[in-house]
Parts: sequence; structure tokens; C-alpha cells
Amino acid sequence: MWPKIPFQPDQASTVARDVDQIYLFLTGVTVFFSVIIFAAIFYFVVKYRRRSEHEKPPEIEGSLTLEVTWTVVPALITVVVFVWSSSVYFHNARPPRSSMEIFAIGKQWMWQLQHPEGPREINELHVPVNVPIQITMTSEDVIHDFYIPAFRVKKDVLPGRYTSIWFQATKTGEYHFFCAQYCGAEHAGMIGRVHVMEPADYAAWLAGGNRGETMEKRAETIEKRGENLFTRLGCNMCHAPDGKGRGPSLVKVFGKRVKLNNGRTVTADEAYLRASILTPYKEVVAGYAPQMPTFQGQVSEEQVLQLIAYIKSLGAEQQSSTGSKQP
Amino acid sequence: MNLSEVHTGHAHQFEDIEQQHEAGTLGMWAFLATEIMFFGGLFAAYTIYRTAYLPAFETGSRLLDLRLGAFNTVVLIGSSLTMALAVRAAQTGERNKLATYIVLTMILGAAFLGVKAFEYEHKWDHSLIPGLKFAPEGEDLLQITRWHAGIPQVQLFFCFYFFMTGMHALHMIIGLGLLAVLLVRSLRGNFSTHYYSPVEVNGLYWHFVDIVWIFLFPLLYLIGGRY
Amino acid sequence: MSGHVVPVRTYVLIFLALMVGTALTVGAAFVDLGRLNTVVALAIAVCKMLLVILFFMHVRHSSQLMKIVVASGFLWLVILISITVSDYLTRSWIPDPEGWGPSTAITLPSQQSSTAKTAVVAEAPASAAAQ
Amino acid sequence: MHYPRIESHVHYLNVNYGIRSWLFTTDHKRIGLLYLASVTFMFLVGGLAAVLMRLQLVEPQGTLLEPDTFNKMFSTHGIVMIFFFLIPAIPAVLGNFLVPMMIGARDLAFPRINLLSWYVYLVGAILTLIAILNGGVDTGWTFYTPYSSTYSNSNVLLVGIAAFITGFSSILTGLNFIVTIHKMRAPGLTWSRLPLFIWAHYATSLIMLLGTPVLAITLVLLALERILHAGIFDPKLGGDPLLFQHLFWFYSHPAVYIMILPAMGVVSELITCFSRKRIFGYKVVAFSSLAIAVLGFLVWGHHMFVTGQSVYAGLIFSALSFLVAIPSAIKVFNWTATLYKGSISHDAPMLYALGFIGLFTMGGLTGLFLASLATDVHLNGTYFIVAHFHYIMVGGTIMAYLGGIHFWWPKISGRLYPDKWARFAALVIFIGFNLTFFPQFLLGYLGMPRRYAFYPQEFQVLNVLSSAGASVLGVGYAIPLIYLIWSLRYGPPAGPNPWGAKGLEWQTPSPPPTENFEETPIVTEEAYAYASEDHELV
Ligand code: HEA
Ligand code: HEA
Ligand code: HEC
Ligand code: CUA
Ligand SMILES: [Cu+2]
Repeated sequence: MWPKIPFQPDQASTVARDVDQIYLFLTGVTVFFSVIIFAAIFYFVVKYRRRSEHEKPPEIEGSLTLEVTWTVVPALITVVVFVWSSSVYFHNARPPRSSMEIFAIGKQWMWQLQHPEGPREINELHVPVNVPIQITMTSEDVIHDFYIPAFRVKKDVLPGRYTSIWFQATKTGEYHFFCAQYCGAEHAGMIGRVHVMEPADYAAWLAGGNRGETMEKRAETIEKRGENLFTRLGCNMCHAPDGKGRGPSLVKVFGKRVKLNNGRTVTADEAYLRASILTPYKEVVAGYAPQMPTFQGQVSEEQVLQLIAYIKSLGAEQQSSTGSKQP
Repeated sequence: MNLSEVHTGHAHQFEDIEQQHEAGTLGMWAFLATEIMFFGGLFAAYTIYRTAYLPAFETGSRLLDLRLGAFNTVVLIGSSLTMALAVRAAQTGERNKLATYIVLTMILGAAFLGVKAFEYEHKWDHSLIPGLKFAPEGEDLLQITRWHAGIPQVQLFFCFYFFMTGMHALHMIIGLGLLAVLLVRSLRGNFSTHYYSPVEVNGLYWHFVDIVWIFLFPLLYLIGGRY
Repeated sequence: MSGHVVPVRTYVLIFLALMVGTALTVGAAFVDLGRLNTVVALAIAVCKMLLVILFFMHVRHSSQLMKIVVASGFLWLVILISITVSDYLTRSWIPDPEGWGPSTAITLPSQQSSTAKTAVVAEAPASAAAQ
Repeated sequence: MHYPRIESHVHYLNVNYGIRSWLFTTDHKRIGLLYLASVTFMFLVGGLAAVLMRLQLVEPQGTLLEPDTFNKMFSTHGIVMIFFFLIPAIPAVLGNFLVPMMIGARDLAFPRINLLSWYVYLVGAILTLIAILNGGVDTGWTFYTPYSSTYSNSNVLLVGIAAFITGFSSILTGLNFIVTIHKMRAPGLTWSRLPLFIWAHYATSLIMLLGTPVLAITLVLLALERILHAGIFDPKLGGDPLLFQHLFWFYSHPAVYIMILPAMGVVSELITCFSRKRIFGYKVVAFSSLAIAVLGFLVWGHHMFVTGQSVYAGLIFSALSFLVAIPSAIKVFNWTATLYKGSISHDAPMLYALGFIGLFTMGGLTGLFLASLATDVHLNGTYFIVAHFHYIMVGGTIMAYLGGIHFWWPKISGRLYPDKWARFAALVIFIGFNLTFFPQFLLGYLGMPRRYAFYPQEFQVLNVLSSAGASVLGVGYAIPLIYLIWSLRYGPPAGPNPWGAKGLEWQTPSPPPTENFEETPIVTEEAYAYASEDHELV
């Protein structure tokens, strides 16, 4: 049997349709111009083929009308594509507030995915269908890239920084995800599967029903792990909940506008918390001495995420919580 | 251009000496445009990190010796003056002056490099060499913590300090080599009021290296202020 | 070969001007002008550079072509620096209108503090520039 | 018609003999040939790596090569093909040979710098070959940090230095062209009479001069970072890996126009000659080369849409990328319009030129998919990109390069090649090319990432098709290699102007004498004035 050649990847997220429409439009433009050019060339080459060595073709200087036409028409087309495509992109740059948040850590050469409720997966990701999901990502070593073709989303995963993607799956099923930024010997092996499930199935899965072997048996929530770390690393020695320690209280710090000793005010988001733990000397809270030691090198990216999750669980100021807990 | 060309007037591919001169000057300027972009990469990187880590860069800057930097600036600008005078001497055909000014330029250039070497050694003694030996100590460290700057970021400043001044010094060394050749040729009497293109072209190069320093000096030695 | 011969006096005057410029930058470093310090230092450096280019390097008496070559060298430098910097300055500008939650940081580690996520767009440039 | 046998006049090839007469030559024509030999060799090296990759990718599990070896293959392939083949290919071979002749000069402005540039290239190439034989390099041609600066265990340092060195050969070539074109045009050859080949090389030289040094300094930083680990690109020490990408693409995007602009120049020459017509819209075509060169400097960030660059910078880069497509579009339309009412011959060089227009159009238009933000998010890092740039670089530039080699071969060697074989080869290459790279568009859209040593089963069919195409393509490239070498000895003498073409280079014997012209020509008409007199085919 002649093997079947697929032409389109699964279209399984809300943005996939938008992206495919632009893709289709651009394919139309490409086919249109390619056909015109090929046809014109072919026609001219046959019609005006050289019949005698002494032929003297008419002299044609050029034509302003034509030049303007074929400058303006492509220009207009590109303007349309630019506006359309950028608005889709821009829209996707911002995850909806109601997103469920998952953390991902890339390292040579595997993906570690951490659910807020505790389960941690390697190279597998279970998510509920029809729920916006934000993946906050960082890398332990080189640059990776988290790519789910069926959802048309992709973003580089950088060391020392958080990047994020979000998607809302529209169809249950299994889809590939890939590492799409070259990262070394086993780059091609850094792939996995997204399992999109009905919310009920997802809940069952979370509860421990049918977990794959890749998942840890004992599922503590990420916050719980963070809390353990918080004690183990001695953070609680300085950060007493009542603020009487050497450091400020971390209760309700997430989302707060923090005044620094250099006069600036910043918002305590994930990146700020991360910086506070890894490079505390850079941003010092007003009224405190720069006494906090750096924990750079002592905590892995994963542990930083756990600490952040714990600090977030201590409550948040105003509107800023990223992850409402679950569908 | 070799000696035979000097005697026949111009190289075979040119119509006349005028064309050859113009081609030489244009060639050097085009090359200097390249050089601008070469240093430009460093300046771009510097701008980014300086914006990001201003306190650390200020701390780092304070660890440099302002007096030596200023002294070197004066020396280098002085060498630019003598170089300009050398070109002028070539234009007017004053051979002895030409040689003298070239020698003066070389002396000033060498003085600059000597001071630079001294500074580098000082940095080595104080463990301020990024990657190899970076452990600011004693008062230095105190200053760093006083300014709440991270040590790695201060190290970044020193990366730029060494890369930029190092690149610059490399250009100076090449320049000195070119001047040495020029000196020999001028002593041999190769140049005349009709043919001094090499002097002029070398001069352009030398002035360019001076310009780079005119920017390096404030960007490395003077940021953050000394008040 | 007929190059324009500049009088020695001009060269010496330019040299003196350059010395004055050097003294000025060093002096300015001892005066606290806030963020103007950088601006002043660079302005003086640019003036010094112009003097060197125009007089020591004879561009003042050179052909139009030479001037264009010189200018384009610097223009390209400006392109390189300005567009690169524009990326860094706008990384933390993710707009955050109602209905959209904070998006996670895309900044240099140090800029994370200024990642004024809850700031509205209009306010953001200021906070970014404050770096 | 009777023309003297090649041996009967003194020309640049027989003026003196022996290896020294070549290694110390300052004749731009001989230097062009030195480049021809060296880039052809490097093309075979890069091609060999491509063949191994395509063999590996026939099977999803990829059992032929270790993943590590595969990575070294595509890195070798990319680095060799880009830095050591495509960038020097047209400028350093055809440009070197033709720029002085086309403007009626005796040589380039700085002949010894020209020779130096070849030696510099040679040193870079040899270092690269040493590095490849000594274990290779596995960073991809993009050298992204921190993989290249910290994690890779391969010869990054040596290859980086080699690329750095080669960059200077490119700079020196560009410098020579700029000065030569400005200062050494024959009397009467005003800017508006210059052949478009010259315009294209002028624009290319601008990029070489203003872009290459940035790559050079970036590679120096990379090397220092690798040796000292001081932190310039290492986030753990406060550095930013994206800065490397900015600096890298500041050169490497304009570099793609170093690769395409000379090809466009060649095609302008071919189209006019083989349709015996002045180019349609000379001024527009000439000016668009400059526009591409300048605008090309403003769009580098389109390689970084998903790498964590600012969203706003992304918007700007996207808009500018669309803008830079317009002058290319203008060129394509003008070439096509030039054919209208021409007297079109179907000689081999013309077939290559027509192939160029079609394939460049497809390659360029698929560039729009990548310049458009939302679609690039999906297509970035996939085979779609691989297909995009092979359409332009292989379907475009190599087609033009081969067309140019065929067109000027009689001038270079004084001999004609077998025309039937040449046309046959052009056809094989066209077919093989499309079979190789069209499936990769589909693969990319389906989501197959690039730089994968093995891949999921579902992508196999298209990969097999692509590999099959590559073998056809390989055969296609082998044919000209054989008959061109054959023609050096057995080809019939060509005469000064076998195509009835117009440029100054055709007004001197083939092969030309060392000083190009018996006496400096004086130009009295526009470029491509095919209508001005009767054509005698010679
Ligand atoms: C010679 C080489 C060459 C050339 C000329 C081009 C030309 C173009 N390229 Fe390409 N490109 C590469 C080589 C080249 N590219 C390479 C090597 C890479 C990958 C690097 C890597 O990561 O390894 C790449 C990657 C690349 C990317 C990055 C993708 C990613 O990594 O995510 C982008 C994104 O914008 C892009 C866009 C373009 C555009 C818009 C053009 C334009 O200049 C094209 C203009 C041409 C046309 C548009 C066709 C003619 C037009 C018509 C017939 C009329 C109709 C026109 C319109 C409607 C506008 N290219
Ligand atoms: C000028 C540039 C150029 C050229 C000419 C080519 C030519 C070819 N390329 Fe290449 N390619 C690149 C530039 C180029 N490529 C770049 C920049 C990359 C990205 C690298 C990276 O990711 O870092 C790339 C990546 C790349 C990939 C993706 C690898 C990956 O991401 O995993 C593939 C896969 O198919 C490929 C295939 C080919 C093929 C089949 C050819 C064919 O056209 C080659 C045909 C040539 C020959 C077959 C040799 C000639 C043969 C003979 C004369 C016969 C005798 C020879 C032998 C006996 C060996 N290329
Ligand atoms: C030696 C005491 C000490 C220890 C141990 C310590 N901290 Fe701190 N911490 C401080 C001080 C003092 C400050 C305020 C000054 C500053 O911002 O650097 C602070 C500030 C912070 C802030 C910013 C708070 C705000 O209000 O903006 C966070 C977040 C934080 N610490 C988290 C941690 C975590 C997590 C740990 C454990 C891994 C930890 N700290 C361990 C002393 C400490
Ligand atoms: Cu991780 Cu590729
Ligand atoms: Cu590009």
C-alpha cells in the first residue's frame, strides 16, 4: 500500500485555528505568485523563443505604472499579513488570568513537568481539555524549547529566566511535544507526549488512578515541598510570619508592591521572588540590611519553583495570583 | 606597494598616482568603518550590561586608577598630534621632521602601552582578572558590598575592561608595527611631496585608535562618578 | 599629489582643545549630575571625536564620498546599538489589561525588579528607562 | 568565421606556468580560479556531510550515525556550506574574475590584499578541516550560547577561530570591490551605466564591510567566554545568552543577502543576454540591491521571535522583514518582464537563471511565513525553515552560481562545454532539488524539528522522499563537475563572445590577457544596449 502522507498536523488548541488560517492565506499568496511567475516565464520562453540569430527584439525601457503596481500590491499584502499575524501573536503573548499553572524545567535531555497539585512527570504531561493552561518554564543548563505542534505553541526555555506559553486544548487525545532548540547530543530524544483528558478523567488521574510509571508515587503538592525546603534551608530562621526575624515576613508578599532601599518600587512577581533567593544583594527591601545570603548553587531550579509556590501559598496581595487552583 | 612602484610612480592597475592615492585613502576609510563595527559589537554588549548592572559597573569603575587613565588619555592624544604633524611633514616634504615625528609618535604609543601593562599587572596583583583570578579582597570587597553589587556583575565589568582595552592595545601594537615600517621607509627617503599616501593612511589608522580610547576612557574609568 | 596642508597652529589648537575636553570629562566625573553624568561624558567624547576626525584626519577637506563613508560607519553603529537596546528596554513591557493575568518575566535577571507587571503600558517605559 | 586557437595568444593562463606562478599571483583572474578550486572542494565536503545526514534520516531510528555524530554532521554541513562555500562562492570566484573586467580596469585596486584574502580564507578552511577531522564540532552553524560556550565538548574554539579568520577574507574582498568600483571605472562608465552584476557586488561589499566585523568580535567573545568562563553569555554569572544571538544575527541575517545579492547580479546578466534585451527597469533593479543591503541590516531579530526577545522588538523586526521582501519582489517581476518580447535562447545558463527565478520566488515567499509572527511560532526550529533557506540558497544561489559559471566558462577557460549535457544537468538538478526540499516544507508544517538525529515514525515517508531527491541532486551536481573539467582539454575554442553578450568582459579575447584589455576601453552606451546594433554571433 502506498503510505499516506499527512498534510496538516492535528489542530487541537484554540490558537491552532487562527494560526492555520494565516498559514493557509500565506500558502494562497505563495501559490498565486509562484504560479504567475512560473506561468509567465514558461509562456514567454516558448512564445518568444529565439527563431533566428539576427532577431532584434524591441527596446523596452521599463514602465513606471508596472513598477508601482508590483511594489504596491506586495506591500499591501504584507501589511495585511503583518497586522493579522501580529495580532494573533500578541494575543497569545498573554495568558488568560484564569490559567492553571504548570511548571516545566528543561535539562539535558529531559523535561520535568510539575503540577500545582503535586504530581511531577517526566516527558509526559497530562492536562484537562478546554482549560487554559500556562506553562512557566526554565532551564537548568542550556537553551531548550518547548514545542507542541498540535497546539501551534512554542517558546525557548532559557537558563536563568522564566518564559511561558499558554494554550487551551480543544480535543482530547495524545500529542507530541518536542524540544525545538538544539541542545546537545540527545536533542532529538528530548520529546514527550501531552495527554489531553476530559476534566473528570484528569481529576481521576490526579487522584492517583491511572498514573504512568514516569510519575512519582508519593505526590506531595509543590507547596508542601516548598514548605519543607523552607525549613530545611533555614529560611524560616529569618523570615518569621510575624516579621520579627531578621528578614521581612513573607506572608502575602506575592503581588505586593515592594519598596526597595534604592528608592524604587517593584512588584513581587515570580521573577522577583526568584531574584530575591538567588541574588538577594541586588534588590534589598527598604528598611533591611543586605544580610540575606545567596542561595545560588544550593537550590536547583526546581526547588526555586517549589519555594516560590510555597511563598505564593502564603497568600497574595490583590489581584495578582497567577494560578487559580483548578477547574 | 613595493619599492619598484615608487620609482615607476604608481602601481600597474592604476591610471596615475592621484588615483592610487585616492584609492588608498578610500580603502583605509572603508577599513575604519569595519573597525567601527568591530569595536561596535563590544560597545553594544557593554551598553546592555551597563544598563542592567549599573551599580556593579560603578563599583568596578572605582577600582580602576583614574589618574593612570587620564594620563594615558593625554599621552595618546599627544601621539595623535605628533602623528598629524608627521603627515604634514610628509606633505611638505620635510624628511627629517617626518622621521622625528614618527619616532615621537612611537615613543608616546609605547608609553601608553607601558602604563597599560602596569595597570594590568596591578589588576593581577589585586585578583581582578575575570575567569582566572577574580577575588576582590580587603577594601575592594568592602566597597563592593557597600554598593550592594554582586561580585559576578563586577566581574562582568572587568571582562569589558579587559576585552575593550585589550582589543585597543592590540590595535596599538599593530599600529606601532606599521609605524616602524613607515619609519624605515621614511629614513630610506621613499616619500616625497608626490608620494606620501602610506604616511597619510597610517595616520588615519592611528587617529582611529585614538578615537576608540576617547570613548573607552569615560566609559570605563569615569562611570558612576567620584563624588 | 596635492593634499590640503593644514597649518601647524591649527593642529596645536586642536590638541589643546582635546586637552580641555579631557579635563572637562574628568572634572564632570567629580560632580554629581545624576543620570546626566553619562550624557555629559558621552557628549564631550563625541566632540573630541569630531575634532579628531575633522582636523587630524582631514575629513573637513575631503571629498563628499569620504564624508559619507565616515558617517555610514557611525550610522551602522547606531543601528546595532539602538535596536539591540530596544529589545532589552521593552522586554518587561508585557501589557497587562484587565482579564489577563501577569505573564511571567522575560527580562534580564537584574531587570526583574523593574518588571512592573501590574504597571499599565503607559507607565512601563518610565520604569524601564529608570534602569 | 575563424578565430585564433587559444594557444595562439598570450593570456592570463599561459603567461607563465608552474605552481609558484599561481601561489604568488596577484592577477585577479587567477585568484578567482584559486577560489574556484577551494570553494568547490569545500562544497564537496559540505555535500558529503549532507549525504550522510540524508542517509541517516531515511530511517526514523537513525542507525547509521550516533546522535552525536549526526549533530557534528549538520554543524559541519552548515558551517562549511555557509562560511566556506556560499559566502565566497559568487563574490570571490565570479566577482573576482569579473568585477575589474566589467568596469574596464586592469585589476582590483589592491591586488596583493586580494591574494592575501585567499590565503586568509585558506587558513580558515584548513583550520576548519583540522577541527572536523579531529573530532568535529556540534553546535550547529549558529553557535548558540551557553551550549557553545560552556556545555559542548567539541572543537568549538578552533572552528570559531577559523570562522573569525575567514571573516577577514570576506572583509578584504569587500574592501577591494568598493574601492575598485568607486575609483577605477573606465572612462564613460557612469554609475547609471554599470552592469547590474557590479551593482549587486557593490551592495554585497557594503554588507561584508559593515556586518562581518560584528561576527568577528562576537566569535572573539565566544572564544574568551569558552576559555575563561567569565560570564558574558552565562546567566549564572549575570550574562545574557540572548545577547549572543543579537550579535550573531546582526551579521548572519545580512549575510544571507551576501549570499543572494551576487546571485541576483548574475541572473540580471543572464536574463538580458539570453533574451537579447535591456533589463526592464534598470534603475529600479539597481536601486533595489542597495535597498536590500541596507534594510537587510534592520531585521536580524526575526530569528529570535520565540527565543525570549521582547514582544515589541518582535513586532518591529517582523514589520521590517516584510519590508525587505518588497525590493526582492520588485526584482523578480522585473526579470520576468525582461523576457517579454525578447529573443529568448534556451542555452544552459538561461535554464539555470529561469530556475533561479522560480525557486527563489518560492523560497522568498516562504520567508514570509517566517517573518509573520504567529506562523513563525509554529514553524521556527522545524524543517520548514530548512526548506525555506535551501530553496533560496540551493535553489537560488547555487542555480545562479552554476548559471554564471556556465555563462562565463568560455571567458574563463577559453573553451566551450557540451551544451546538451549542460541542459540535461540543469534539468536533473531542478528535479532533484525539488524532490529533496519540497517534502521538507510539509515536514516542517507537520512539526518535525530540525537538527533531529532520529524522529517519530509518522515523519518517515516524507523523509525518504527527501533523501531520494538528495541522491538525484548529488548526481545532478556531479555531471557539470565532470564535463567542465573535460572541456578544459577537449572543449572547442570559444572565441571572445560566444553568446553575443554586451558587457566589457566580452570585448577582450577569451581567455583574457593578464591586463584584461589591450587598451582601456571607453564606454559610450548604457548597459545591455542589445538593441543598438546587429548581433553577430561569434
Ligand atoms: C540566501 C539566503 C536567504 C535569503 C535571501 C533569505 C530571505 C528571507 N528570509 Fe530567510 N533564512 C535563511 C536564508 C535566507 N533567507 C537562513 C539560512 C535561515 C535559517 C537560519 C538558521 O536558523 O539556521 C533563514 C531563516 C529565516 C527566518 C527565521 C525563522 C526562524 O528561525 O524562526 C525568517 C523570519 O522572518 C526569514 C525570513 C526571510 C525573508 C522575509 C526573506 C526575504 O528576503 C525574501 C524576499 C523574497 C520574496 C518575497 C520572493 C519574491 C517575491 C515575489 C515573487 C512577489 C510577491 C511578494 C510579496 C507578496 C511580498 N528567514
Ligand atoms: C550553501 C548552503 C547549503 C547547501 C548548498 C546545502 C545543500 C544541501 N543541504 Fe543543507 N544546510 C545548510 C546549508 C546548505 N545546505 C545550512 C546552513 C543548514 C543548517 C545547519 C544547522 O542546522 O546548523 C543546513 C541543514 C541541512 C539539513 C537539516 C539538518 C538538520 O537540521 O538536522 C538537511 C537535511 O536534509 C540538509 C540537506 C542538504 C542537502 C541534501 C543538500 C544538497 O544540496 C547537497 C548536494 C551536494 C552533494 C550531494 C555533494 C555533491 C556531490 C557530488 C559532486 C557527487 C560526488 C560526491 C560524493 C561522492 C560525496 N541541509
Ligand atoms: C540570614 C537571614 C536570612 C535567611 C537565612 C533568608 N533570608 Fe530572605 N531575607 C532576609 C533579609 C534581611 C531580607 C530583606 C533584605 C533583602 O531584600 O535582601 C530578605 C528578603 C527576602 C525576600 C524578599 C521579601 C520582600 O518582602 O520583598 C524573599 C522572597 C526572601 N528573602 C526569601 C527567602 C528564602 C526563600 C529563603 C530560604 C531559602 C531566605 N529568604 C533565607 C534574610 C534572610
Ligand atoms: Cu533540549 Cu533540544
Ligand atoms: Cu534572517
